[in-house]
Amino acid sequence: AQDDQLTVGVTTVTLRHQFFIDIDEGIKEAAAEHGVELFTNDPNVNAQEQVSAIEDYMVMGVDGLIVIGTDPAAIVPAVNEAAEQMPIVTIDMKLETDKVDSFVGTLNEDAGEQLGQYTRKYIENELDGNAKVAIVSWLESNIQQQRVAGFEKALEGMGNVEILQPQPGYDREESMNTVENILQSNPDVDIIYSTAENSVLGAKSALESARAEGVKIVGFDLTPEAADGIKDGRILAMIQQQPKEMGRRALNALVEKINGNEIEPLIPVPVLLYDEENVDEFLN
Amino acid sequence: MNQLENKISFKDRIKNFFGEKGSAALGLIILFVFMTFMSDRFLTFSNLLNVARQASINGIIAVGMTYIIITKGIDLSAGALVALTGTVAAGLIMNMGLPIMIAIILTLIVGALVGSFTGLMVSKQNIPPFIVTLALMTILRGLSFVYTSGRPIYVSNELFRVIGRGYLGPIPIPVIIAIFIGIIGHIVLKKTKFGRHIYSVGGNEEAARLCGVNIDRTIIYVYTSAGFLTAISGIILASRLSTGSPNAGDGAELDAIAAVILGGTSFAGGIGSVSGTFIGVAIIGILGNGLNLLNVSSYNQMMVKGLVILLAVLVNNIKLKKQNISR
Amino acid sequence: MNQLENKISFKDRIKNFFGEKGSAALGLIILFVFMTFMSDRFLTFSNLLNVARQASINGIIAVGMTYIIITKGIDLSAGALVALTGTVAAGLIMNMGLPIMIAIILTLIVGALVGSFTGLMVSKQNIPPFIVTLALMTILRGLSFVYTSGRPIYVSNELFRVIGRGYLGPIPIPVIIAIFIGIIGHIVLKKTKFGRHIYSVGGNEEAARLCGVNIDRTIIYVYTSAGFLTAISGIILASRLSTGSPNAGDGAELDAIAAVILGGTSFAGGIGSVSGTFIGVAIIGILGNGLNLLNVSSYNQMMVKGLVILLAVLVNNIKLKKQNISR
Amino acid sequence: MDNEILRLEGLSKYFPGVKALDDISFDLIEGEIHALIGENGAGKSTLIKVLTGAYQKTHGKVFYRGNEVKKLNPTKAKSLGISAIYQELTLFPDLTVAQNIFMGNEKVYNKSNIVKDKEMMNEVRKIFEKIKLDISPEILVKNLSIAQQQMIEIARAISLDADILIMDEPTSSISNKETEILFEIIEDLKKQGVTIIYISHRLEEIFEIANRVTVLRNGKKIKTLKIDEIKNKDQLVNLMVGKEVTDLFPKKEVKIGDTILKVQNLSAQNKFEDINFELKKGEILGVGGLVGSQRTEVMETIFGLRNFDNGEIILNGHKVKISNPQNAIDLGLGLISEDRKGTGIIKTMSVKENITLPGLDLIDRKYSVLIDNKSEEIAADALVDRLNVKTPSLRQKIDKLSGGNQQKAIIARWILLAPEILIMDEPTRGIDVGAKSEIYELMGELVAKGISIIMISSENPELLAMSDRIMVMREGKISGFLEGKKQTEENILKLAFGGVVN
Ligand SMILES: Nc1ncnc2c1ncn2[C@@H]1O[C@H](COP(=O)(O)OP(=O)(O)OP(=O)(O)O)[C@@H](O)[C@H]1O
Ligand SMILES: Nc1ncnc2c1ncn2[C@@H]1O[C@H](COP(=O)(O)OP(=O)(O)OP(=O)(O)O)[C@@H](O)[C@H]1O
Ligand SMILES: O[C@@H]1[C@H](O)[C@H](O)CO[C@H]1O
Ligand SMILES: [Mg+2]
Ligand SMILES: [Mg+2]
Repeated sequence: AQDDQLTVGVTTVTLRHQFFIDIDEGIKEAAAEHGVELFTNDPNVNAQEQVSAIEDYMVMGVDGLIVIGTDPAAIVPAVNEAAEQMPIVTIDMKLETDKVDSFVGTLNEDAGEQLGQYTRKYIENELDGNAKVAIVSWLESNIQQQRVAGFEKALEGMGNVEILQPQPGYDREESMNTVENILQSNPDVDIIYSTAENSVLGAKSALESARAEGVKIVGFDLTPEAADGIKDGRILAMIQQQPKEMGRRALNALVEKINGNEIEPLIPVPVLLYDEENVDEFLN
Repeated sequence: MNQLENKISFKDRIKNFFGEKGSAALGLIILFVFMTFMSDRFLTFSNLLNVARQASINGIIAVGMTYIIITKGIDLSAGALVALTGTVAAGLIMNMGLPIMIAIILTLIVGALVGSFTGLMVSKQNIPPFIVTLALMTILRGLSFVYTSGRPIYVSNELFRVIGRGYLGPIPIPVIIAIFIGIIGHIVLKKTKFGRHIYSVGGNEEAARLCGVNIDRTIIYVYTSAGFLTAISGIILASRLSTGSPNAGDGAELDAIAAVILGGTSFAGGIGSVSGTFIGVAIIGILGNGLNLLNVSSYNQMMVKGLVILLAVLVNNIKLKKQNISR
Repeated sequence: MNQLENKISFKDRIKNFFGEKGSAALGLIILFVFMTFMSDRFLTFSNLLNVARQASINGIIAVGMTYIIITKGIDLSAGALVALTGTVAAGLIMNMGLPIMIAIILTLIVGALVGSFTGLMVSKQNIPPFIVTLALMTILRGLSFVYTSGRPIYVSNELFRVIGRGYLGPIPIPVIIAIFIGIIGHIVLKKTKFGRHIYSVGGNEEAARLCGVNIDRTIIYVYTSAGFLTAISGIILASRLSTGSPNAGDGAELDAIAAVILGGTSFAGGIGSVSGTFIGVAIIGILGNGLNLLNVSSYNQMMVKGLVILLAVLVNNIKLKKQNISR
Repeated sequence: MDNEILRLEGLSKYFPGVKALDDISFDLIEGEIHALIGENGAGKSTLIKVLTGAYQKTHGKVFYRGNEVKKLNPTKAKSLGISAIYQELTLFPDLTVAQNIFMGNEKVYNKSNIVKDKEMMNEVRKIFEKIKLDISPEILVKNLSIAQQQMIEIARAISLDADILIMDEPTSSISNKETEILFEIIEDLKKQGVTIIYISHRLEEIFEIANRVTVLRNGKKIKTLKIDEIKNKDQLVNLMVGKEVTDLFPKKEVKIGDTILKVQNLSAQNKFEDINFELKKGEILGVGGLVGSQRTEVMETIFGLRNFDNGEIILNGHKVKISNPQNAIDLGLGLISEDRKGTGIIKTMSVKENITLPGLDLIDRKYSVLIDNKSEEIAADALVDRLNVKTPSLRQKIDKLSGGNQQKAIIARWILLAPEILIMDEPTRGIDVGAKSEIYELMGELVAKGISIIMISSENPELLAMSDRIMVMREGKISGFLEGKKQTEENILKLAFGGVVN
């Protein structure tokens, strides 16, 4: 790299999920536009490795850092230390520190609540206020916990709605097995709330192979496959985040900051709620 | 003398049965009865088929794992190979447009080749299988990600979906495949020269060599078969999910190993059976199903799973101790 | 004749050295030279200390893992115990308001107790360590999640943070702790009765029993020490992260095992050394740091990591083969 | 009055299906050398394992100096001053000689856990000097030969300063020279007041050192005799077997045919060089020499287990390449190894499976791939019968048999294959007289059928009686052949020690 070229270190959560791959692509695109040299680290959900990566970046002396947190607290000391040397922008997960320069991303509890409100209306209008709701999530992640919390908040006070204990669903297979089993234990389940991409798709596979027609899915992270699901009525509604956009905005903001300009501490990237009304917009 | 012989060999048989897999059977029965009491949804035809279908993928991998562990080996790369073969199958069908059968055959070959590579490293290079497959675990996973650029490959082909989702009469096709493989796996182990050689390699490699057993070849064949079987699982899973995902099969090796050991196969080598393994597979399958049926919360599920495995082996050991004179 | 004696024992020593860890040392040197050429950021004092600090947690766990593997055991629960002890320490300080020293001592006791439980299961109950610790892996992880309700516990206490983030002169405190533990671990293994008994249990358990070695006690002590050391790692990590996180330490056991085996300790038991293990720890540490410095893409990192481990063991074996008579 | 140090009353030990010890009463007098003899499987090793706490007794009482010992385990036994050299080696291959000798008994700085390596090393050197053993205490045990390892076991037992020392077939894998040294040691120990239980199948040894002899048969005690009450070997044999045994070496004359195997200039670096010999059809070629003379290595090389640098192997006039045992077996060779536990039995397998392993291709198949159970059982059963292997069933795990019966099962393995050449390395090691004569008889039958045998043996009487020719090795070279009248014990020793026979 030439001396005048900016270098930016990125440490993501994992590059094994579509969502983060999309963020990564957004970052890359924006970096190319700015002529920034990128370093990318994938700790695969391990906070300790993420801390090591941040330390490595400090040793390397990069000009700025993008952090997509693996843990809202655990990486804070390393982030704070790095913040003394360079500007930092975080994406997706809000960290428990005020030392970073900006957060770019979804407000997950709000988004969960938004989807919950949608679901609430569906229950009131279509199911006469009676419903059994199952949740498939990966509660080891703080973000997924927020989505569950927001959703449950929206359904609060509905007397005839039973919400089952959240059941595990990290990858597609586990989610599929979980939903198949839920269908066995609660054949009368009406709605399955899947809090992320893999749990949505796993639930969809399970419903398809069990031919459970009445059960509807709501969830996060629209993919073309999930959009198909909306079209054929299995999926009621999806929250779509804009991961690529997050990546672009984060890098843009970071470059601004490195160049000495002020940036907003909170750059929310709005989520979109898709249902059968507007899903074609996504597909186009 | 003849009487003595009969008496002993009967007692012997009982002991062998209980020692190796009897208590796994006992564990299974306890779990089964417990679940029947706890949930009225458990003991239904449709739920049992559901469990069987979910367990089938583990069952198929566990047959190969049984062979491997009898030879004192281990395979930590099985889960990653599930991902690799699943994505390869999906890629061949969707990106290359190959006919299903050709895609499947090529995928099985990939599985077998990976297995024989492992076998080569273990036998000819004499590297501990734990290390070879630990390394392969990340290599194969990495390959799957590189191959798919991290994006799952969605398979729209209806014929392909039948493998994982179809039925023959009331029985899910994966269950039929798993049972078929279980039976073949059992016969090969107990009734063929290859099977005898597997036991001999695990029991005393040096003595087996002296008896003209080709140790290296036996080990290579064992891992090759295991790779082949894992590829079958990879294809079934991809079909079940209609997707070849580089994340698939995460932790599948641990489930398979747990099933094999629960079933009475020993890490010390030379001892084990496919029938025992299937009991272990059933335990693990029912456990997962049961925890969902009972609506146990996510964090508690982790603890319960571990505890049940520990208990199952403990029950096993208490029985063993009683029979053992001393040690 | 005295000459012959000396000759053999000298040759023996060389052979031992190369056989067990010499080639790991060779691998380390190659990696080191390679990295120095590839990145001018690698060979700086600050980066080397950085690597050492990152490797220290693995190093401490790996000392206990070395003991365990010498006795033919394995510990898959180390990573989960890192999480449990980290969250317990954080909880005792933040939720219970205990003084740091008390919290640390209690946490170390928790680690040792978990270890002795493992040891009891392995020795008195005779359950394969792979199974005991596989079960414990999910049990302990589940416990950490239940204990924290899934929320990491942030530790604001400055004194506590010093353990993982402080320095003594230019040297990070975790590095000092790791080196200290490495030296003690080495001495205990090579120069004490306990160490001798560890080798004997792994080398020939039956013979050790007949020699009057208390097998069960040795095994229990080994796992207890390992649990204790893992708790130290858990505390250091929690301090480094200022957080007790139930997700911490994920996969830590695999890194430790890889380091131990790279360092020439054998799964077959009875062979191994702490010094070899530290070479393995260094290889793994430099590898992780190097791949980041060289900006190798995520998917390729997986493959490279696996390949390097495989290569390191292969190099080892080629050397070994040359010395061997045949096979 | 003699001081009784140990007494057993009504001692029994049952294994599933086997009464290994049945109501044994036995007493041991301080300072005596008490020999324990009996056929293979009579219960000798079991008895001593009960005494050292390695096995728990089923019934009966053990008294030490008049007091009953309730819970006997290895630690307890050690504290009573009981130590043992077991029939199976109990060493740690990856530890040094010194570490092995002091295992479980390490010298430490007062009460600490830190070991005094230097001191232990010196101690070992002293012991080795006493027993004329020339091995470095720092060498790893895995680099020693079986015989050397056996000597390490002996050294360890001595180092314990035991009051009661039990030796289970200590001489079965060492040479005459070493046996002599051992006997000197035993005499020394006796003078120091140590009580010794001595187990051996070599009856002449018993007359040489024992004060009293106890005979076991089928787990029962038959008799205890003072040595001067015994008239001759035959009397002991009759007590052991329960019937008259005559003709210990029943070899019949067999017509010797043409050369079948020719080994030319075989050399392997640092092992052996210039090995040249021939083997004829129907011949028994004995191979003698001191332990460490590389007899085993030469034969293992011929069998494809080891690499060599130079030389040729010519079989039936054709030069052959044998790179692994599979090749050797295909060419009609068989090898019974000297290390029964290490390279002989497969302990996780049954007697039947152990017998048929190399010969599975000779067993009938169903659907051309499945091993036919019946046919396998018939084959194994016939051999068990023929060799008189004592086992409760064909399905018994082989490690549950006594040492001698394991050996017979291993021999059965090769007989099933009907090889042209059978290499037998110490074939009667640890085998009782009855079984020995059965094995000799069998060897006679085999050669009568035209099979050729190479027999490595450290027992000269056996070599002399069975061999048509004797090849003697010394330090990796052939030092000579003995034929006809030249076959004498003296000549074997001469060649073994580097002398010349003319
Ligand atoms: N662990 C065991 N389990 C079952 N049976 C056993 C076991 N150990 C020994 N036996 C049986 O007990 C009997 C006595 O065996 P033991 O080894 O004491 O004989 P031995 O007199 O030492 O014979 P040898 O001269 O062949 O060494 C045999 O029938 C043997 O098969
Ligand atoms: N002085 C020595 N020091 C170390 N190792 C030795 C020594 N002498 C021999 N050995 C080892 O012992 C082995 C010799 O084999 P072994 O004693 O089995 O020969 P053998 O002639 O077959 O004797 P045996 O009659 O016991 O079978 C070799 O592996 C060699 O490395
Ligand atoms: O916001 C992201 C995505 O929704 C992803 O699918 C799972 O992890 C969360 O952090
Ligand atoms: Mg015996
Ligand atoms: Mg020999």
